[in-house]
Amino acid sequence: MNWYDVVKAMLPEHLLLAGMVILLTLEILRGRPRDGFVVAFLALAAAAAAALTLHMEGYTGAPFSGHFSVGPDASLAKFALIALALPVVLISRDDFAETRYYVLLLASLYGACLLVSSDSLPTLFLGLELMSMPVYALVLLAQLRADSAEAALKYLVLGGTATATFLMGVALLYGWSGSMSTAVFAAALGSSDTLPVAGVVLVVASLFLKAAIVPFHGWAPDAYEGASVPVTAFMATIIKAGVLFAALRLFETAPVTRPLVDVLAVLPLVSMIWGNVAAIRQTSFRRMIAYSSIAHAGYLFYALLGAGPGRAQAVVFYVVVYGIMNVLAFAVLPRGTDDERSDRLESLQGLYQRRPFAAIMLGIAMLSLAGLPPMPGFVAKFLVFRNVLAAGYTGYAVLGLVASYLGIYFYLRVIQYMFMNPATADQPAGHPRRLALAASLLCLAPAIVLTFFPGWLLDRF
Amino acid sequence: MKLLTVIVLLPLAGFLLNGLLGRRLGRTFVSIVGCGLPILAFLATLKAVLLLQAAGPDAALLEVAYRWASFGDQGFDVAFYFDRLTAVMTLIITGVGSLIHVYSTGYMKDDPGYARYFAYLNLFLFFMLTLVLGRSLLVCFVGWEGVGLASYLLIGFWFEDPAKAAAGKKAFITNRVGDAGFLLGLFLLYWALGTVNMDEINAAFAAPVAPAVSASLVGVLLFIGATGKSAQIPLHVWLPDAMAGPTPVSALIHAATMVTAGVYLVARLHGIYEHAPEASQVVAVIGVLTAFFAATIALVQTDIKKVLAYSTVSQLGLMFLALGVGAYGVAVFHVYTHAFFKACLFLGAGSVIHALGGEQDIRKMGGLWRRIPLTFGTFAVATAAIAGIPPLAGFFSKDEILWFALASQHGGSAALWVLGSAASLLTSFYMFRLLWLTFLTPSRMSHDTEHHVHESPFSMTGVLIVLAALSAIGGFFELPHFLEPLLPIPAVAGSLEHYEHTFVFVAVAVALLGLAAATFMYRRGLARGEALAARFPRLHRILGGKYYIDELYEAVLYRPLHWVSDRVFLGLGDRLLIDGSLHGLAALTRRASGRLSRVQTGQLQWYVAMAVIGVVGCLVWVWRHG
Amino acid sequence: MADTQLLLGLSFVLFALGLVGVMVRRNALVMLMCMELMLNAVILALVTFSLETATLSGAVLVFLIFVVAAAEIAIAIPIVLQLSRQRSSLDVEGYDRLQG
Amino acid sequence: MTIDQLLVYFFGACAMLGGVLMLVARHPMRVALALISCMLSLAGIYAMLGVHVVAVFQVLIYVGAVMVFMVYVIMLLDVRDPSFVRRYSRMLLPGVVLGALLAGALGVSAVRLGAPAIQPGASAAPSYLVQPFSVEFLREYWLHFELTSVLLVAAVVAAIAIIRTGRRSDG
Amino acid sequence: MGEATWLNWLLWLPALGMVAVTALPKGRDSLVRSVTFGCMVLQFFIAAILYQRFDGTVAGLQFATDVPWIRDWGVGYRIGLDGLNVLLVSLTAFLGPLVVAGAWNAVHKDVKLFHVMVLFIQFAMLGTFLAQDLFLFYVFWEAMLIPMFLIIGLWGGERRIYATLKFVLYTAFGSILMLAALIYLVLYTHGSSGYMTFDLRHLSGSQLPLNTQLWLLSAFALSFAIKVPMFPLHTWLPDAHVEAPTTGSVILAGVLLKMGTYGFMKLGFPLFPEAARAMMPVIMSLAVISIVYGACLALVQTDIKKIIAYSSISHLGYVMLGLASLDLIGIQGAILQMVSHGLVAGGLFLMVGMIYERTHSRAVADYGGLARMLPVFSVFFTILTLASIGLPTTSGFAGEFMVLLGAFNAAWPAHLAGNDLPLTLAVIAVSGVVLGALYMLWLAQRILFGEARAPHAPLTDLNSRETAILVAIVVAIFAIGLFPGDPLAKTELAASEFQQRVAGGTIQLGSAR
Repeated sequence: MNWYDVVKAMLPEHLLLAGMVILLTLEILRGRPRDGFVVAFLALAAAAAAALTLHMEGYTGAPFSGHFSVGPDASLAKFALIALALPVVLISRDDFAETRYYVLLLASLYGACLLVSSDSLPTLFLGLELMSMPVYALVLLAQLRADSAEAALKYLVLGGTATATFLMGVALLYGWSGSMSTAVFAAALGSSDTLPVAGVVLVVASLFLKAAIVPFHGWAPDAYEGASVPVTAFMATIIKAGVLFAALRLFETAPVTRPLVDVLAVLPLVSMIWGNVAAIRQTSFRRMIAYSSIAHAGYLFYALLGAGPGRAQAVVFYVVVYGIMNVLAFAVLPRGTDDERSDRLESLQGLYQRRPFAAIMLGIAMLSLAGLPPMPGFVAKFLVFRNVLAAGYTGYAVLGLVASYLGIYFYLRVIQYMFMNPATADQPAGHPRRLALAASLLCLAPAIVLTFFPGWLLDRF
Repeated sequence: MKLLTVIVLLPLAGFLLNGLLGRRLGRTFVSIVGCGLPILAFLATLKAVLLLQAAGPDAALLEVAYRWASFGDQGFDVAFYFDRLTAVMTLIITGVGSLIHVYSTGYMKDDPGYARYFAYLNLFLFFMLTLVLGRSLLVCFVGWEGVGLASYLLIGFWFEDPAKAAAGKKAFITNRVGDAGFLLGLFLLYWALGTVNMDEINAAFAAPVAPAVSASLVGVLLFIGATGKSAQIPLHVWLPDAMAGPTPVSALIHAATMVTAGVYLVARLHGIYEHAPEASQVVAVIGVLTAFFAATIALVQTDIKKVLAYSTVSQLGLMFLALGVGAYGVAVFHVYTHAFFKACLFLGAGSVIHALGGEQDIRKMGGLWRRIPLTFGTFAVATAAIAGIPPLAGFFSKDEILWFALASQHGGSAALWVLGSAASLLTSFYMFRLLWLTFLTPSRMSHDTEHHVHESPFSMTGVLIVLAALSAIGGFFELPHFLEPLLPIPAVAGSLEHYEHTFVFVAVAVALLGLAAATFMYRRGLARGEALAARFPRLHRILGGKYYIDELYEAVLYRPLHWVSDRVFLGLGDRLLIDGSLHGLAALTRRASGRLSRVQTGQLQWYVAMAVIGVVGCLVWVWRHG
Repeated sequence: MADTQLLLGLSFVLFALGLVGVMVRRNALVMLMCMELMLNAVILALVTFSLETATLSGAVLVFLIFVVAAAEIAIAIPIVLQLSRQRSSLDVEGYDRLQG
Repeated sequence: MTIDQLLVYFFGACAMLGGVLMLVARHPMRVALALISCMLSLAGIYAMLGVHVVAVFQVLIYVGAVMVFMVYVIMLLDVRDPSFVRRYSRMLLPGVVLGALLAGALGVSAVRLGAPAIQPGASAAPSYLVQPFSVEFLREYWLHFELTSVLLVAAVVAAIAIIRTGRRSDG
Repeated sequence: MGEATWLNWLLWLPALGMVAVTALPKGRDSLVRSVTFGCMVLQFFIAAILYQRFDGTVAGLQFATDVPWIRDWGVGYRIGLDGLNVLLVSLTAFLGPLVVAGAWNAVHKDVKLFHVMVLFIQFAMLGTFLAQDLFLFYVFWEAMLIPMFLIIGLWGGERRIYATLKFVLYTAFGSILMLAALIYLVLYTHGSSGYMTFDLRHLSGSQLPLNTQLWLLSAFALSFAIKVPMFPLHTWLPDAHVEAPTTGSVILAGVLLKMGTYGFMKLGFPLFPEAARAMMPVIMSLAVISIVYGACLALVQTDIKKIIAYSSISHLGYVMLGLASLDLIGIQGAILQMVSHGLVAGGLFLMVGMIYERTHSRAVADYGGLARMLPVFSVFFTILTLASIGLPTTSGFAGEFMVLLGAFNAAWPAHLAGNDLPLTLAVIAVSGVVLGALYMLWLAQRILFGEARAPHAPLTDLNSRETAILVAIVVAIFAIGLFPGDPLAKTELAASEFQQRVAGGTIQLGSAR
């Protein structure tokens, strides 16, 4: 065991952990809330920088052979995860002053980073749990809503069920192979035996549940609506990204074969349709985004249909763009004192007149989520469907595209509310906040880069 | 210098000057430009004619202005072509046109749209010259449509009156129907020959190797175009309505020039018709039927201009009769004589209307010969000319038409002759009826009107005199022989060869019979005519209603079109089927959205159950298909 | 000795029983206990497979599951407590304010 | 059939009974007791199979820590809750059916009847004794060991956060 | 400066304009207008220079730029002028300043956003025309939706939200399937040639089996046909036009609709020539149905804008007919007709906007005798009406005539070979000439002639700004109508290449599969 490797390979994680420790120490020592934000932000920034450096260096290392390894791809994914958390932290400041909020956030992020590097199923399991568990608490931390506890319970029970399902799947895979390596999963994909395939199905089902794929999506709309805005942003971006990275880690580059293809295609397809259709009549912004995230989870899992390196490219690019746009949307969302009311879509009416910058940013986010060119969301969608088509699933690709068409309407409806409908009298004033502005600029910059130079990210694979 | 181009462009310059500057620069300027440029064009035409004469009987002047568009090695040139046929037409257009411009300076003196009027008139001349000078059918078509436009503008000149504006629209659209036929013929020719130059078309059809296209089909299609422009059945409906325009316009466009474009076209493309007996037959039959039926309608008209309008339709029918039987030169001859006397008649009518302060109903006229003698004199000469009284111009051309209708080996027949002569008889009758009722019978004018009557200014009467003189002596110019190098005169059936002079007498007799009958009926005024009408009320009503052709079109074409468009296309197609299905899909999606929202019950246990359903379903699926 | 298939069958049945419990029992605490049952079923499967494949990693994972189960309960119980205080009920069917 | 095997069957039957009792018992306390009995039965099985480490920790952690906490909470909340009386949710029938289907589906996929039985203590088998197991655990899996600590810290912070939040929203 | 630089300036000038306008301070509306207008004028001059320097006798792209963009997939920033797009690019650049000038007094709400959107759509339209890369084309193609969505939805009439959603959802649907088809095409080419590229020049070389071609062409055609719009996918157009502000209508009618026909010409037919031949009877039939159907519907409308909107359907039917004829004259005519329709319909919509600004009514029934009240207006309206009808000497005639001539040239051989469908269709198409006159003259007669009446009378006649706009359009109309030779010379080579590629030497027009 090489200690230098242990430190360097896990540097981002270590920095996150250091952040947690410092925060906890501070809480014990002084209990001053303000420090929480600063420390967390610095820890995140350091971790992000570390991940980026590792990626740029092209560092490869496996300090815990067979359990944990780092390559440039993993570092890039970690960088994406941590960097996405930066604006989330920025918009958290006004809602959450407590140190523990940031500790939980960092812990969850730690778990997500673990997923990306895990080489064995126990590591993956721990990463998944470490990522999810703090979020159960985070959902509840939104004291603005009376229903947060309900949302948290729903998330927790379904998450717990998913954990059990995942473990059962791991057990089956383990029973089949006698190994706990993640490679077992990829091997099982090609197997025609029922035991490993059942294991794969159970693992995939648990990932589906964590990523909110129909019919495992029940928790998502309720949890998103019940949680506070920053936590919703966190769930919609980082948790989803983490789950997908976990899936990527499991699937590697192995092709998906016949009976599993249908599982991996039909349920995401149903998700796209379900999410996009159900979102049409929502009146709560967060609930709408929840359904939208259900649909996006569908696209993301669609990307797994394709084989080879294009898979990782598609997933990472999609996750990054989707995450940026979601965070951007939440960053500029006007917030009133009454969370339940300012969450109504109608409160966005006439937003352009009141706060043009916010309206335009939100509009860009919506169009990008809808996947309309020239927004980067289009390139992401393009990548996914290119992979599906390249893998030969023309029918699924066409159906998926048609499903994505269904989603255009409700995104446009948001724009319609903001730009075309007159403002009503009793709307939250929602004055701009500096940190939220910084967060939105933090999202906007990469969005612009990815619009004009998507190759910057794509060529890294 | 490109003489032909100059001839064409002179009136265009007039149009631009008058149209853009006319209102600012005043009436004198407008009059000088408006009349001067057509007169210049006339002079230029004369020069061209001299050049042509020097070049020989079947020579032609050719000027290529520029290439309009090219496709590979083919293309369309804007080129002008001037041979004897063109020369005759151009002279008529610029000559009669100039006269009418001069007349208009008097007639339109007080109209607020004076500049606009002259601009339109010049525009018309421009297009008409393009029509006859154009070498290719395409350039011809430019003029063809253009004169339609000018006609549209001039008919609707007093556009405040919706009826007049509507008449303009009707003229344009009816013409458009014919134009569609013209275009079809043009397309066919271009496909078959790769050219639409008319001289080349004629040559191609005369060539020993026949073009790969049916001459009859082309002939009929082009003739459809001609029926539109020349107001032949079934597209004749627009011409009588076109009298809504100022009277000089009626004289110029709807009597002397534009309406003869169809005749010109057929004569110009005689090469096709010579090889298309079926098409020629169609032309002859349509022509003679038009001549006859229009004449019957003219019998009962009471509007002075309407009578003349139907007479025009009828005369045009006779021209087509001549074309149909292969006597192209004769048809042009009639175009030429008709231009003089019909212009004279219309301008005379204009003078009458001018004198009466706008009154057009002949039942409210009478006894005018004493009050406006100059007008009366010229009108009478022209009436005699159109009726075919020798030795006036109309006599010569009409006589020859009827003769060839009977005797031509290119489709002449007794039936054509009988109908043609009947039309001729009726023409004589209704023209003299007009003359009697307008000028000679005792006055039936209201007191006010009578007080107002005055002779027109010299700018008008002078023109009338010139035209009357031309109507009187124009027939002595043997036009068919002049044109013979271009337009062959058909062979006469052997059995009739020696009876030509006999039929001259028959024709004179017919004209005189008409004169006598009109004199008998209308010498004393309206009474006898009304009595006759009362004896045959149904016939009178049919004639007065112009055979209800307009109503028929309205009922058969326009209303169904409207109904189908409104109810079937818009209501059923657009709204119900297309938009309906789209709205249906949208509603379906919304309902589905509601359903899906209802699945989200908020019940934790149901969510778990959904997940379990998913797991079980996946397991079962994989197991079944594994 | 014992039959692998039988133990595995027991594990599946216990897993299903736990899941059924989550679905059918209205009491939130019972629900949490049923989740524990599911984890126990997984442990049984892992132990069985560890024996069958003669490897240790299954048993190691069991230890991790112990920890995670404890942590999960540690988070779940306060949530349920808070809910029961808010709604003065442990009836999960009543927790349906968020829906649609 | 040896006594060991019989005991395994017996404990298996006990565990199953405990599981079923959890579903039908009315009061949460009874459910907790059923779960405890189920867990103890499973621990028995593990012991019979020779996996003593797991058996011990099953009893220590699960029964000793988790379930005690659970029972404590149940006692804390021992009020007459409607859910004590009406045990079952609307999903009773579909839930049972789905459970049966799931068990069946898993069984069909994974259980091959007639496969060879486990032979614990065979030469290739690893040792489940505490000391060798611990050495192996800490050598090969010390990353996970450390990670569990992070997890537990996070869980503690989460629990505290939830409780604090609840307190504040009350006050 | 290199030649390609000019073209890049042309394309990116509106984008720069967007940035500049965005950077302007709040409330400086007239400054915003001036900057936008200046940008457009500059762009027009660049386009004029490029048009002049474009050499019609040289095959292939001119002023081309080819820079890798997403290297991994072979996507490049590839733009260039060729014979097919040179006229449309010029048209777009020509209409740009007119659109801005036309909206000078019409827009008072959110002026800045409006002009940014106008520049945005200009950018997207030019990009669509210039793109020589399938990916780039698609991006620009779809990018047009967003500004149009806002232009209609923000500054439109009463039912603007319905109309704009209808527009976007209609057009987006077609695009989605096109996306699938284009990815498939690229992947197929990748499979057969071994390297992945979105370069149109390479893609058109791929030999696809007929069945695949048919599927792909159908997907492309759906998207293009919606944009054209062809019957029965046209119902978004009247609503969009009626609800759109003048600017929106002008852009829509002037340029946007040509995207569909351009798409067929640039992508649909040349990429899938065999399928195009096989589908030609269907396309031709739909084109002719559009001609007649549009004209008939225009006949029964009571809203001026709707009449012009339906007339657009009819006129673009001619374009499609010309393209589908696969005859050189027909294709050339189609290109000319696109430009002509852009000018004429654009001009008509501008005029409707001018009168609407004065009276706030678009109902035909509200007007009468404008020729007396607004003589200058009436003159221009008459000229545009006549150009719309296709009177000789106007551009409308040149296009329509050549299209019909081409259709007949193609139809006769088929007729002689025993296939009467093309001939029947061509004859029906000619009847559109009559119908066109019917509805346009009806419109002109109702509003210009008769008893003088209008809401909010007395009205002021056109001011010099409005007159200047219309003079520009009218001059262009007559220039093209009288001297089509010059523009046609620029397109001829490209058109004949198109014809040879699609017709494949032997024209088996209408020969059903």
